[in-house]
Amino acid sequence: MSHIAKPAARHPGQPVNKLGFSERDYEGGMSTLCAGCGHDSITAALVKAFFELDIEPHRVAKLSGIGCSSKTPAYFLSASHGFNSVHGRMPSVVTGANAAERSMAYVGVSGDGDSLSIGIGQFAHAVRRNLNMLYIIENNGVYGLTKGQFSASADLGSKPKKGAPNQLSPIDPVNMAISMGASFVARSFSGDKDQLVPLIKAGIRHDGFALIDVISPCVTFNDHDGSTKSYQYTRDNIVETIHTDFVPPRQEITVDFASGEVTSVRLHDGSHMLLKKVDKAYNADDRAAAISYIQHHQAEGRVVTGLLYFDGAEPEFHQVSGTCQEPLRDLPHNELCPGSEALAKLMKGYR
Amino acid sequence: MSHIAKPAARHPGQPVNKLGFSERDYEGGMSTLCAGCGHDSITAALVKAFFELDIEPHRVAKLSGIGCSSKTPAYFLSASHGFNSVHGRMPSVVTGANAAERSMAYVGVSGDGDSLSIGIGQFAHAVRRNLNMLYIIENNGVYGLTKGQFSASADLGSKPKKGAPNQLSPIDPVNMAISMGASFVARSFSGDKDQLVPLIKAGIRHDGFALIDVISPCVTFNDHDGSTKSYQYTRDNIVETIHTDFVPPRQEITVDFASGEVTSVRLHDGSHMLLKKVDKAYNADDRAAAISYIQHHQAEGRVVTGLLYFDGAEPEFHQVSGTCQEPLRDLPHNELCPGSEALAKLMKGYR
Amino acid sequence: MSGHKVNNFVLKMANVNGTGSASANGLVSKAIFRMGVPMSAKNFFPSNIQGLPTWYEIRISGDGYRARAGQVDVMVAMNAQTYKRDVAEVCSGGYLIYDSTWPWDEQLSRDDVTFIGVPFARMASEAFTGSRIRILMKNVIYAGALAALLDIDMAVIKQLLKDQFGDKQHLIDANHKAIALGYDFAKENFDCPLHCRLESDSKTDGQIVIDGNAAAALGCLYAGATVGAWYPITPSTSLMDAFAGYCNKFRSGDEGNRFMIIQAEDELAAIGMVVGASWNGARAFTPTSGPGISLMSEFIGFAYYTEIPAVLFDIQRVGPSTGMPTRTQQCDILICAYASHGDTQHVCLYPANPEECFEMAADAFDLAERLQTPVFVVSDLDIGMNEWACPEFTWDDARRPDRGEVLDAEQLAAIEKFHRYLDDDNDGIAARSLPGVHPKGAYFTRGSGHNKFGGYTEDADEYQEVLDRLKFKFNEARHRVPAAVESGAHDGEVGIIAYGSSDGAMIEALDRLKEQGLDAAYLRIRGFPFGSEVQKFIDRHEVVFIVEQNRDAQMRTLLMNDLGVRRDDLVPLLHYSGLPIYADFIVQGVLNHLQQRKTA
Amino acid sequence: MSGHKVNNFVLKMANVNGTGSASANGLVSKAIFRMGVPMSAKNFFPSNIQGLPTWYEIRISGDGYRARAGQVDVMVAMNAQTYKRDVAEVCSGGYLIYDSTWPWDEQLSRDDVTFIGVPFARMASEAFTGSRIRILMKNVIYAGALAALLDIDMAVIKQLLKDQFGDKQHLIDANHKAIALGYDFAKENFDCPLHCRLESDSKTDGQIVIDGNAAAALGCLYAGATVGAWYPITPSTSLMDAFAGYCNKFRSGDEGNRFMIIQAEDELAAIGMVVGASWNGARAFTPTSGPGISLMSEFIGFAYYTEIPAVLFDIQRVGPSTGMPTRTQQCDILICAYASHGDTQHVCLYPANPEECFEMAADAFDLAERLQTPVFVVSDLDIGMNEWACPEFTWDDARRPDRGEVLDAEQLAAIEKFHRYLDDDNDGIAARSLPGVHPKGAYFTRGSGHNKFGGYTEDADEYQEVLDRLKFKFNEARHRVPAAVESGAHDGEVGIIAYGSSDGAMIEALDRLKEQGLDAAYLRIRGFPFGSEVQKFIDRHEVVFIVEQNRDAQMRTLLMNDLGVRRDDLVPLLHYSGLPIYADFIVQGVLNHLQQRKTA
Ligand SMILES: Cc1ncc(C[n+]2csc(CCOP(=O)(O)OP(=O)(O)O)c2C)c(N)n1
Ligand SMILES: Cc1ncc(C[n+]2csc(CCOP(=O)(O)OP(=O)(O)O)c2C)c(N)n1
Ligand code: SF4
Ligand code: SF4
Ligand SMILES: [Mg+2]
Ligand SMILES: [Mg+2]
Repeated sequence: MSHIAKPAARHPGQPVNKLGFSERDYEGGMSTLCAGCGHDSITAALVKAFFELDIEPHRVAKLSGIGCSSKTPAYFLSASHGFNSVHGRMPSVVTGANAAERSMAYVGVSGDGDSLSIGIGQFAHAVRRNLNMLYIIENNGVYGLTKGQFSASADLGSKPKKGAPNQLSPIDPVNMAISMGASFVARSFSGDKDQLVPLIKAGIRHDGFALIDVISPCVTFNDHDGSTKSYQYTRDNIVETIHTDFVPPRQEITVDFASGEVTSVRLHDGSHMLLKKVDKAYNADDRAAAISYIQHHQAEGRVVTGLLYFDGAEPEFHQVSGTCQEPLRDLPHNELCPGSEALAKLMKGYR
Repeated sequence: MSHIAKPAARHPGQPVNKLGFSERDYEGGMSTLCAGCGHDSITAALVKAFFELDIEPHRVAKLSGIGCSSKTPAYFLSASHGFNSVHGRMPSVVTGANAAERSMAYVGVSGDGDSLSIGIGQFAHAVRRNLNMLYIIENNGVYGLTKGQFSASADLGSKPKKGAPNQLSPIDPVNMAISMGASFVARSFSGDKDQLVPLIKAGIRHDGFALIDVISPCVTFNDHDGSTKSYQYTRDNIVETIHTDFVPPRQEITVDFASGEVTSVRLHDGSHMLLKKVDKAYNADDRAAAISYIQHHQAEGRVVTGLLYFDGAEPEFHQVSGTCQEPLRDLPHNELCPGSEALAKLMKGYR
Repeated sequence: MSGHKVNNFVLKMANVNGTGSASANGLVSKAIFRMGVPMSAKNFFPSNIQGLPTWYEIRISGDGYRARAGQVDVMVAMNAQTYKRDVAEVCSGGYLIYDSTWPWDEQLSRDDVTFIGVPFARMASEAFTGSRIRILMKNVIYAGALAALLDIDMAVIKQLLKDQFGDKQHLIDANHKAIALGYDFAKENFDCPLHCRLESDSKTDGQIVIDGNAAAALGCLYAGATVGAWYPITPSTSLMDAFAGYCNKFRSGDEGNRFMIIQAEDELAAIGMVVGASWNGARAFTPTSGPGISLMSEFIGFAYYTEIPAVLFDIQRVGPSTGMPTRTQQCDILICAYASHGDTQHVCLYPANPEECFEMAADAFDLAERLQTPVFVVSDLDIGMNEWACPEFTWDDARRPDRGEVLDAEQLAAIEKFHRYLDDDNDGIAARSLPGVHPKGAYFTRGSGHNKFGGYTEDADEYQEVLDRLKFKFNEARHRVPAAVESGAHDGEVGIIAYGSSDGAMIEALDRLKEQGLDAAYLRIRGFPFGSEVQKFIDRHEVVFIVEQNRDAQMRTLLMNDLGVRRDDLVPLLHYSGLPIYADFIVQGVLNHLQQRKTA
Repeated sequence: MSGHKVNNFVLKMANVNGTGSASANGLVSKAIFRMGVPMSAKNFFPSNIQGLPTWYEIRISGDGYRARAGQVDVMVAMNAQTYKRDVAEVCSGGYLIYDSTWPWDEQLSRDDVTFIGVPFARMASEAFTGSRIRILMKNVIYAGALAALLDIDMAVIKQLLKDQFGDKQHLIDANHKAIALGYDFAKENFDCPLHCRLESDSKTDGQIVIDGNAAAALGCLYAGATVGAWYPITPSTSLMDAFAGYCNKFRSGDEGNRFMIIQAEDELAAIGMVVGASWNGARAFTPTSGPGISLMSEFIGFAYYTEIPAVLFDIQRVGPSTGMPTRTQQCDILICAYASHGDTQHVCLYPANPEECFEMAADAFDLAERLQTPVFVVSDLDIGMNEWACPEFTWDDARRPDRGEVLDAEQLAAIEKFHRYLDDDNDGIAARSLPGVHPKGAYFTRGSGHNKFGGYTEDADEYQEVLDRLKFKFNEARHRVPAAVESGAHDGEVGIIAYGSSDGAMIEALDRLKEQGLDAAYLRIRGFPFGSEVQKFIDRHEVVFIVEQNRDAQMRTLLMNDLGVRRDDLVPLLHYSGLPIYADFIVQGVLNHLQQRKTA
């Protein structure tokens, strides 16, 4: 049923991917975010990742809620299907969309406000269902679009531009996702494209729920001294655990496994993740240990990044549901409607 | 403003508490739950705890959402103020009620459906605010009132009465609460009154959010073989960490602290919790360790009970907000309305 | 009661819930039905699981009336807690059957009612062992006694037990034994049959007994719905249970399930899932009740504005708020029509019985996809959860789903450029594309301001242009929803409008009014917005009543708003106690009003 | 433009948001106001934070008209992205001031408009260092140029800067310098003042400039509201910001805060908190906008049924769905009146300007507590976020909050037994008790079926009794809400009904119509349910128009439903582009309709 997308126009000299698309073909409309907003860097990382993944843009659906972060699907992959839902409710829309068509790639973009206050329930339950999607939280500790109120991810003691420091415990989406059974959980930083791009690629290729919580400073409302989500603070306090490289299917893996610090994980489509331990003590396959590690660092103000938990064996949404391989929306009517004879027979049971 | 409640009728021979009330005075209407329902045992524990706490019933507000569990406030403390709100939204109502009147005792009763699916957001944010209340989840792994569907607390592999075993990861309210900054987190079992009653008393006296997740079997829909929330399963797999005793203010503490396995914690009103370590390795003051301990046991099908986390120093809702001591609703009008002169002065600023 | 009531009386069982009475009661009603005698059965159950009073009322009507009769001829009083009101409810000349294991409180007796004592509990405990089985069998024993007292065909009962228990011979045996105990006791001790009794007939040939929720589920199955998302809520839960049952039967196989049922975390998520699935080209639906509609409001407005199909079943229960979850009303008429903030309007269908639940469920998907908008099937507890006798459903194999204006890959390839909200053919509907089908079909869906090309806008004119088309589209919908159906008198002065589950009572009321000399016309509304037939009906009659099962005459508001009818030109007859409306309420209401008019 | 326009023209600034233009624009408008010349200012801003076009429009009207004029006399075009539309918007004979640092594109010029080039950017970069300061000062320079061009009193400007910056002398100096730069440049290069210019007057004596949200917040403060719960949403956010500011000023002290503001996790929680706090005796409120009301629907129905006071501010924005969050409409009239499933009805107040926001905010608490029900203050973005000149607010120190029927400890002690829903005095209202006050006051609040004693019920009659009283109570509310106010002709044939922010345009339209020989009457609705004066007004006029800022004539629906008016007896004039309505829209609408009537 689906068609191979043909790049609209050649850009001579520009590198193209296996499908013949240039990076431009994965770009979107002009951003209307503030100059310097972390979200724009994540947008750029998404463009790069999708380009490198050799995905036909129209086979991607990009969905979001409401917020500055949630606007970004308009700024990447113009040739994909976009969906700007209501505040905090993107996960349910992806759930339905994925139920209808399991073969497309789904990327959801959300904010810390969108996912941790109004949308925390839908976020938690999408995790629980191991919905096959990449879920990006563009985490800036504030509600950008409504002008800088603290969000639920604001750290204890973080200072606002004016007023008193935040006194409520933060809700950490990474912690939540790991403890609620997510199969792929990472944290990154909008300023670290090298780390982010391979994570996005692996997240898309992972068969199940992949969360990347990306610290993404809000230059207008939360990038000052005393903020714990500023560029400066994040750069100063980052602790990388495991660095991920993504190797597409059938591409040779040229890495030295000798040292024992690099492992390779095969994803369902035949691609590989190469996991390089930056902190040798870190294990990405023990939920409790991961949480404990992250919490201990957090208590000291450090931001733990990298692939924090991974389980490639957990059955995703459709596997759990036992759905057929063919996307439900493509099933012909005669496979759905039992017809008049079956009905007549059924009616006998109601006598 | 408040009055001392006088017991309605003496029941000669029945023991009375310091206020002269008998246990009867803390009872409620006839339960309409199924015979044998775990929830009724929790009701009984609440009656006992409030009786022993010497609380005037009318100074207690008992609130709930919707569900079999949420019906129970009608079955205890008839002389208290009851509030059966809408499904999953009890926490917000308590938040408002507590904002208006900080000196009363608030007990919220909820179910696993009420708190972990529709109400998970409000639950999480009540935790985050360290709202001064006792929050009881009567956890049976199913939606009792709508006839037995699995809830989000259903364990992986738990079998329903008919159909396929649950394949989704459970959401553990204890884990959530600990990781989101709750100051008092416990788990208990409806069948273990000895454990439950002191926990309820301490939870009420604790200045901040106290969660008790009580495994409370649903005899009608989830008490069969293969269920992991049945009476039998729970009894067989219980692991107690720390047993709590509650000692009212000014009462002598007669315990041998020599062995080092009992510690005493003073609560704000001068009462004490005596914490007896059943598992010597358990520490109730380390969030990450607690989560790790619980998760490891859970992975092996064991139900960890007792006081699992405690932090008496965390500022509660009103402390964080800097509210005055006098309940807001009792402030006289002249302390609230700045009056005409102030207004006239203020108006100058708007020229 | 004067004279014999053959195939024409009301039998009511008073039980305690959770005691397994449902199967004994179902046995009795099904047996009557299989004897060829029209019947319908209503359950009055409490909002709890076990231990409270519950009633099962069987209306046996040779004339085929399906509404509640408003009186009881034979009461089986199995619940001592409710003896008093159960006795009071029996009509003069009627019967009350009670458990004589314990002595009857003479204070409760009445002269004009015959009391029939059968020692059910004692018989059960003598004949069976085990407390659960004794409780269950006590019920079957009274079914047996009723068989004797009412002259129910024992062969039919036996066949029913066989159908029900299949090869579980020990269950069949136990039930036979219990039936026989009751039957024999009654035969020996009383003058059987009573004045109220049954006689075999053939009036239920070609009929079935089904509840509206199962019927709606079947409609969804036949319409090709593949995604169902829901959050449990009485009285809609059984719709999804039934859908799951049908899917397991007809859509499971080695290659996996050809459906996906998602138990959502709440109603906000359930409707979000429906919106997501419909956007992506599946037929998707959610069943819920009033509180769910309130919670779904934001998303409903989103679907209206972004023009995404969605099918919602509102199985109405008593509001406001949690209200009485196990009682019936038609109180969500307004919210279904206008749910959400901003200027929104929604297409609604109003089934009157299970057969229409089946049809309208299927129609709803066609309408939602054709009109690209949410469509509500506004049913209620009475239709949804009670057992109605109705004609066997049929399906036209030539029928194909109307998927609306959806451009396929070929069409997309052929056009210059795709614009999501451009209405090329001036029918108010803009063609849509499905994600992933063709590169040219990509577009951006947003609930924020958008222009006809699908682009984001904050421009006044561009915004307004889309909003005006939506209004135009809605207006066109009136030609597509099921038309109102008229019956009764053709040239009278009095017209009565009703809809949904009031139909049964209306049909009966029309007959009664006729007996009293009033030949009224009856218009049953089946869809919103309204067709011109509704306006014509109102214009044609001097007095027009509107019968509703809510307090505020909500359908009247829609009529005012949509047709311009003046409020006081419609006389409301409002029944909103939570019990289903009955004919006499309407008859009295009509006659009283006409009387007042005359004297005024 | 023919002749001089003294104190009577429209000045509009076209900027890019996030460039600090707001303070320069505010300086200009405030200066005009302080010169004693009536003005009102409207912001047209995008739904983003930085980098998109934004406009600030100052209506200078010696006659005191506060509505949008619908045309522009002097445009300060600081945003090259929008030059084209900005030029087009200037009326013939008007002026366009642009930044001549860069050459003007002659293609954009018009013969009938005077173009005034000032090298703002160059001047700013020559005079100041640092990129941020240069951007800010560019704006102040144009304020200086305007001072010269429009003859704004420099002394007033200086005083304003002093008031604003207090002892921050370096800021005052920088601003003075920038002002002088613009002023001097204009004086040297152009013939100052222009035909559009200002002249000191005293018409704003006793007036203030304030936005409706701040005014409403002040009303909450004065009413003694202590608990505010909210979830941020444009355009309501500034209401809570203002309330926080006032509380910090007036209600903080050593003994702690005499208020609690809770930033909720979403709107469902915000309204839950309000319900909880009100139940417990505090005055509590939540400000929100359309999407919030949709989400609050379930709880609103709960509060209606359980009879818990609640005050909601709906600062309406453009719907449906997310719509245009920074544009204005009156599109939540229906949802506010009927929010939630089941039979529900809600009291609404419709402020027309900041002074009424102040008053009605205070009234809303009295009504909510008196009637024990949710009360909506239905404002909009135009009122809430724009700067209006209005009479100074006053407060009567003798005014005491009406806390409604609340039994205190003494009263509770004195009565036999307290029953929550017993209406002793037949006013439809049952006395309540507050938790914790007295043992006898304990009762159980539930959204499920309850009887007049407050007990749980599934009994038809008991349920209905309470529901009927609620209807009665609502009906009584019509005597308590603010009455509609009438103005204009007393004995004409034409009546016009409007409400809320349409008032400014209406007042102006009436004058214009009079100039054209039509002396119309004007009724401004201020509350729902409606008082008898509304019915009388409609009856008295042959033609009645209803002016609304929504697509579906939502207030007309309420009028039909509540008063029995026939739809087609009200001629709707509907403006729903998202921009505030203006007089000419009404004038043309009225005249066109009357013309058509004549010829028809
Ligand atoms: C129902 C609803 N409530 C409130 C809003 C207003 N609103 C828009 S975005 C937003 C917060 C966004 O915060 P976040 O998700 O962190 O995104 P950011 O702007 O920080 O990227 C809010 C409260 C809304 N659009 N809808
Ligand atoms: C908005 C809304 N949706 C659905 C329901 C139906 N409902 C009532 S109780 C319940 C689940 C209760 O489960 P739980 O909280 O676990 O309580 P239990 O009965 O198991 O004690 C549901 C879904 C409702 N009352 N309101
Ligand atoms: S306000 Fe903050 S989050 Fe929003 S666009 Fe600007 S920098 Fe980014
Ligand atoms: S259904 Fe389950 S939870 Fe509900 S009352 Fe019965 S046993 Fe308890
Ligand atoms: Mg954010
Ligand atoms: Mg439960």
